[in-house]
Amino acid sequence: MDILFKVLIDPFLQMGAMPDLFVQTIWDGFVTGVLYALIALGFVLIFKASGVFNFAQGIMVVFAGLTLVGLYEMGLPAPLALLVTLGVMFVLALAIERVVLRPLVNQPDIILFMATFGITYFLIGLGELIFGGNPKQMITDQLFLPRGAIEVKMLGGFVQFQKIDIAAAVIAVVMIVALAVFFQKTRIGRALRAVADSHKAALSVGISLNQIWVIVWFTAGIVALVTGIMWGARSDVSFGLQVIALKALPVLILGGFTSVPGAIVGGLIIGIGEKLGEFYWGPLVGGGIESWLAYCIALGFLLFRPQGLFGDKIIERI
Amino acid sequence: MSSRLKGLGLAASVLASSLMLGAPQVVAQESIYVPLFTYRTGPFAGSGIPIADGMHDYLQMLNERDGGIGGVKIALDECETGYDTKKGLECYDAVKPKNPVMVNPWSTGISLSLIPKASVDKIPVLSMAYGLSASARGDVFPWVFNPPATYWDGLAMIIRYLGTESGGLEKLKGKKIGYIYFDGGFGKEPIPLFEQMAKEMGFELKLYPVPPGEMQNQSSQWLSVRRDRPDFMVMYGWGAMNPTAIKEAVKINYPMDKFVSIWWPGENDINGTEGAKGFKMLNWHGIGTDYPALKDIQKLVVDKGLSKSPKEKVGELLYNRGVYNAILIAEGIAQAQKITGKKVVDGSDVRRGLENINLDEARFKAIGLPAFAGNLQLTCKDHNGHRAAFIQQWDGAKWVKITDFIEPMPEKVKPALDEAAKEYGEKNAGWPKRSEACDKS
Amino acid sequence: MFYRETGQFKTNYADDMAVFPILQDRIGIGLILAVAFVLIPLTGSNFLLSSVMIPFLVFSLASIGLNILTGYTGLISLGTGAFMGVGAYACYKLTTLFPEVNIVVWIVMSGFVSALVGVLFGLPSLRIKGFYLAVATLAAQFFLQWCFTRIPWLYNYNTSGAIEVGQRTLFGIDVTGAKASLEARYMVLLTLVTVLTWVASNLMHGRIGRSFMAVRDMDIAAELMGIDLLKTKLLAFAVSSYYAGVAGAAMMFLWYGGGEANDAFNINQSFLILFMVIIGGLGSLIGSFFGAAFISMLPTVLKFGLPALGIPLAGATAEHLTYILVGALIIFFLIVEPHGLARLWQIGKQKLRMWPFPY
Amino acid sequence: MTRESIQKGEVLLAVDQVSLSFGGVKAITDVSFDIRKGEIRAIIGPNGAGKTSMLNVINGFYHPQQGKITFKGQTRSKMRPSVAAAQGIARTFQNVALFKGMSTLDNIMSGRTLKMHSNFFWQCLRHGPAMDEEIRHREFVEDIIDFLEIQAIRKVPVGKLPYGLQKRVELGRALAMEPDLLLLDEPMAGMNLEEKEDMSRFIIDVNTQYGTTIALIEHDMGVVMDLSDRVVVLEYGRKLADGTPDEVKADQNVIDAYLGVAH
Repeated sequence: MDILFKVLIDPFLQMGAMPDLFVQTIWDGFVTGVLYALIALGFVLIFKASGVFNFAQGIMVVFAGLTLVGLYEMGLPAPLALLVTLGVMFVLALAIERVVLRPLVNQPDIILFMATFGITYFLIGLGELIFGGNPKQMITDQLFLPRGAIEVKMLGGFVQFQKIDIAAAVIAVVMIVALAVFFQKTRIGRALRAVADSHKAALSVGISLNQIWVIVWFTAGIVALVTGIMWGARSDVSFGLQVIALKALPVLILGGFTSVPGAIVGGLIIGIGEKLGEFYWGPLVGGGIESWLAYCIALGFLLFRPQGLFGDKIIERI
Repeated sequence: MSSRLKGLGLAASVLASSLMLGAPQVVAQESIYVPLFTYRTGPFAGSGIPIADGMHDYLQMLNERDGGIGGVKIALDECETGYDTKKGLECYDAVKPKNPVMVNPWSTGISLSLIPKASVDKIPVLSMAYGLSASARGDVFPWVFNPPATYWDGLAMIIRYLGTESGGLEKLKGKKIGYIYFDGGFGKEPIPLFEQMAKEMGFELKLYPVPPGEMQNQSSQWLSVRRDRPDFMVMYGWGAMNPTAIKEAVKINYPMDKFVSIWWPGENDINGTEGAKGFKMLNWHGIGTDYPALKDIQKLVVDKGLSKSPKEKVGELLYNRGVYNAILIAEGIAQAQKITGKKVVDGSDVRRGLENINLDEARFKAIGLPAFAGNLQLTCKDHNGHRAAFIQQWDGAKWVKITDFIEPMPEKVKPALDEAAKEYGEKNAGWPKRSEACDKS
Repeated sequence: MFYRETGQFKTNYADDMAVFPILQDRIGIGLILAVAFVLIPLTGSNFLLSSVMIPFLVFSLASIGLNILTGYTGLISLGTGAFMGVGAYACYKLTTLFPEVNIVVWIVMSGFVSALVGVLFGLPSLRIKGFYLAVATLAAQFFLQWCFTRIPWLYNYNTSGAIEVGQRTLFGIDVTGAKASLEARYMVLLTLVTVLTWVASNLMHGRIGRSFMAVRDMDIAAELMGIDLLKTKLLAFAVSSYYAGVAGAAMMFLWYGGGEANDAFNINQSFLILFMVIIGGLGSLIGSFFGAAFISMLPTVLKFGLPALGIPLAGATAEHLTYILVGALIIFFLIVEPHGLARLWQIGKQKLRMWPFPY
Repeated sequence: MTRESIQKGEVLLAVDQVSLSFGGVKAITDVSFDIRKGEIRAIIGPNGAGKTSMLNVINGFYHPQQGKITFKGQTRSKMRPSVAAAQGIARTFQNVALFKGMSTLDNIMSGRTLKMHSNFFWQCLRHGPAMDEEIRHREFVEDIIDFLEIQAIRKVPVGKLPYGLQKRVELGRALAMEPDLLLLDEPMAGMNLEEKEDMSRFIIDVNTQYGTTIALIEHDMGVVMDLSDRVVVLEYGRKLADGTPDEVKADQNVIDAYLGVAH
């Protein structure tokens, strides 16, 4: 009975007893979720347009952040460093298209997946070789990102909103809106959607797949850079972030590999879910459950909806 | 098709070259081979790089200034472990045939795997203030050294300090102490002692484990801290865990002067974090370059481009930690030369040398590091010294020493050590009794 | 010109169904076994044994396991590392609880514990497919790894959470513990790998292997032919995890010799083994060996081989270059031959068979 | 229940008022017909008439919302495909569903899976009972290979075979199950005249030599009318007509809806 009480009732009592902490937990989960969603977003873009399960998205986040800070440390002014980093991400997209995707076109999914492992290794080595392996401080001030926190007194306590977290949420929203506009309104965006629906059909109306791939990978690179800046500002830019980037995977299975809204909603569910879980239920089993809770939440969802939250129901045909 | 065959050819040549590894070259006889296991890559590189530079530069400086130790050059060799046990073992196997006089694993994980091998291979393991705490017992672990203090000593010193802060150890009763730790071997080791002290002194212990993959995602741990409001926070962290924890602590407005860490954070981990002023940590050696030996390093090594370290990093906390490690290496070798009368010593000699380390004020002065650290004397029974350390505080730009040396609590630590050493022998069935004779010193 | 099957007629089905129907292949296998069992332990350096051969054998075993699941049955798993861990901890518990039973027996038995856990985490595979399943297996990876730290019973309440490998003997010779010679450990491991490879080959050539492949190639058709999908997939998880478990136990007891175990079975390990399987060749046992050789030896060879060849590289730079090179080689091999090194090997044999004619 | 209990000419399988829909789309509406032991039964109809869905219902792959299936006297509404297979229903597929990574021999051998029982232990050793069994079934499979005249491609991976041969291998795989009821989904689609003649010959031979009951979907009316004993016609998921080829040909509904339209 005692166990049942601790699992089923006590956490909710705690939530009620300290509502400010509850709000804080939700907010922290929300921000973490936004960042997971951003990583997942870059992934979804690539999966939609080129069918590649891009394992390298996580390392692209680190690589982009590292390049930015590294260039700044080498003496470039921040705006210039940002520009050059964008250039680097573009070159990266170009190189990936030319060296990896083009020769591997029409290969089975798992081979392309494997190739992105190759990219991951390559980028780890390259990033550390050029910029060194030590964690770096994100140049938040130079990028005009706010620091400090807003404390709101409420519910008999206080809730703290880090300005950088608010900025992260705002930037994420802006970016998602921008991407949506880009997809809906521009010629390239329409072409992208066409490619996502059917490669062959897109080819037949004269859309260049190679161009599309470069654009998509570059877009994913920009998303990675933004994610890298935001996460870097929260902790540090280091290769340790790579493991956190794996959290984008449960987000993806929750939201579906091809759904942008799915990535966002999935990110929020995972982010908030794991924070609540760790905070209220973690202590019951000794803590640290955050490392696997996200995957189990996703697994639970999958058992009921194997196609993800936003995927279409699969009708098997033969 | 031809490109396929090229691929095959490449694979074949790679395989062929792997077989050539059969015979690693033997280092010239007239030198002492000292391999340094370092990690300049991976998630812990931030801590690993300054340490690696410190160790390397000091020994290199001895080579440049004195022509080595006792007139014999030190053959320095770095092996990259990435803080990964598998790579560490690989490094060990690679250096073993070259007759190293000791190994410095620089990872608790690697140390744990090397401890059983040390006595068989006759290569001493020097795990400076990390590794297995129980290996302080020289009679059980003749080949393993972990001076100047164990993690248990570290904990005891922190608790003693928290006691002084609260106005006496007995005042800790009823207080709440939080322990945020790296959820691996190193962070977990102090827990039993911590729990025991909690029971004896009557304080409440709250555990906040940080899983290795979540080092940079600690907001839930710190939210829990905010909920539990511990009177003090104790941290055993490493790598990217440290800066993240400091940032998160600032975020929840945790009073930084109540936040005490074991000796592993460095300047990099805290520099630039607004609000981190007041953070405290344990340390046992000097910082800065105000020592003749460090000046020599700058002049003879760094300025000559023999170091990988940027000049401004020389003298930083973790750099000097590396230097301290190198001093132990050098002292071990020097003592071995003195005892055996040989110039080129081997692993067995250096084991004896390490057991006879006696770094007193005079000796520190003689090696150009006056008052760099407290005295350290090792014996064949005591491979650790259980030396005192002091608390230093971050003033926003640098570390400031704020206490004298704080003695650990041998009466608490020793029984735990004995128990652990006994258990180790039992679990590792067939653990050999010490057969190495003790030197009279 | 020596590689010809001309004149080797099969007069009964048993001969025709042999794993190596061609005489030259059988001679080749004999030679490889002779080198592995006799030449290497007699002449190989310690470094070759400890840092090249033993890791290679452990990883070969693990990749055979994953290949059975991913290559033969078409289920991608990212939890191999954790299943290896289950084997290691099971073996540790078993040998501390029953120290009188021979350690080799426990290494072999510990695989069954891992198989059981594998079946448990394989249950979702009926409903979840492809990459979705791969991500679901990550749940196994992280959950099990968490158990390895959070359940002190597993590591006998050791304060560091380390596995402590005591001294155990086989026929009076030390095979684990500090005093066990490299040669003894190598021979035990090699024997294990040889026997288990033979068993895997038997399984894959028979009814069970065919039903695995049927599920992989066309699961619906397989089901309509009477192959029970759930049973088959779970069996694949069981067999695969068994191999992973034995590999994990062997890794801790015959290679690492104890230490901080949970970190050794982390997510990177799972990825590495998946690399091995894909680079080596999905659905090919020999490919598992190629893949293990490629991924486990390559970094070692680059790190220690290049300096030995006179190319001076400092530790960290070498490490970075190794990463770059391994990444580039993965992509290179995928482009050259997406079906893995095993396919290259086959093509090579085919050429030899035709030689001197191009086709 | 046993094989002998149903005599030639008796009802082997009865479909009783079956309806199937996906979401709101009705694939089959209230269809009933039967298949008698020993006959060749054709199911025809225009594209989208629900023919393949009907086969999927029969072997348990789709679960109809309404209606019953009676096979060998046992009535069921829902069942797993593997159970249907165990009861003696085999089939081929509209788009070849062979195991592409396996050889012809292994593909056909996999049809024997249900008949192989040696335990896991012997499978691991591949000796003793496991090997005996393997050889026994290999002999059976070799007979099928001879029958279908595909000796030359025994060890070729089926992915590399031309379409016509793949269809033949697929038939072989279904035959290896020694089914009581063989469902053929467009066995001659995409074949040239010669291949069609071969396939027709095999179908008739299977029916006469082994006495296997066959239900087939086919678009080639000439083939259907020549081969089959009885024909059922579906349109938009409903049954339009049922009878001998001659009866169906004469049915006005069928002529209007189907045969009248050039196919």
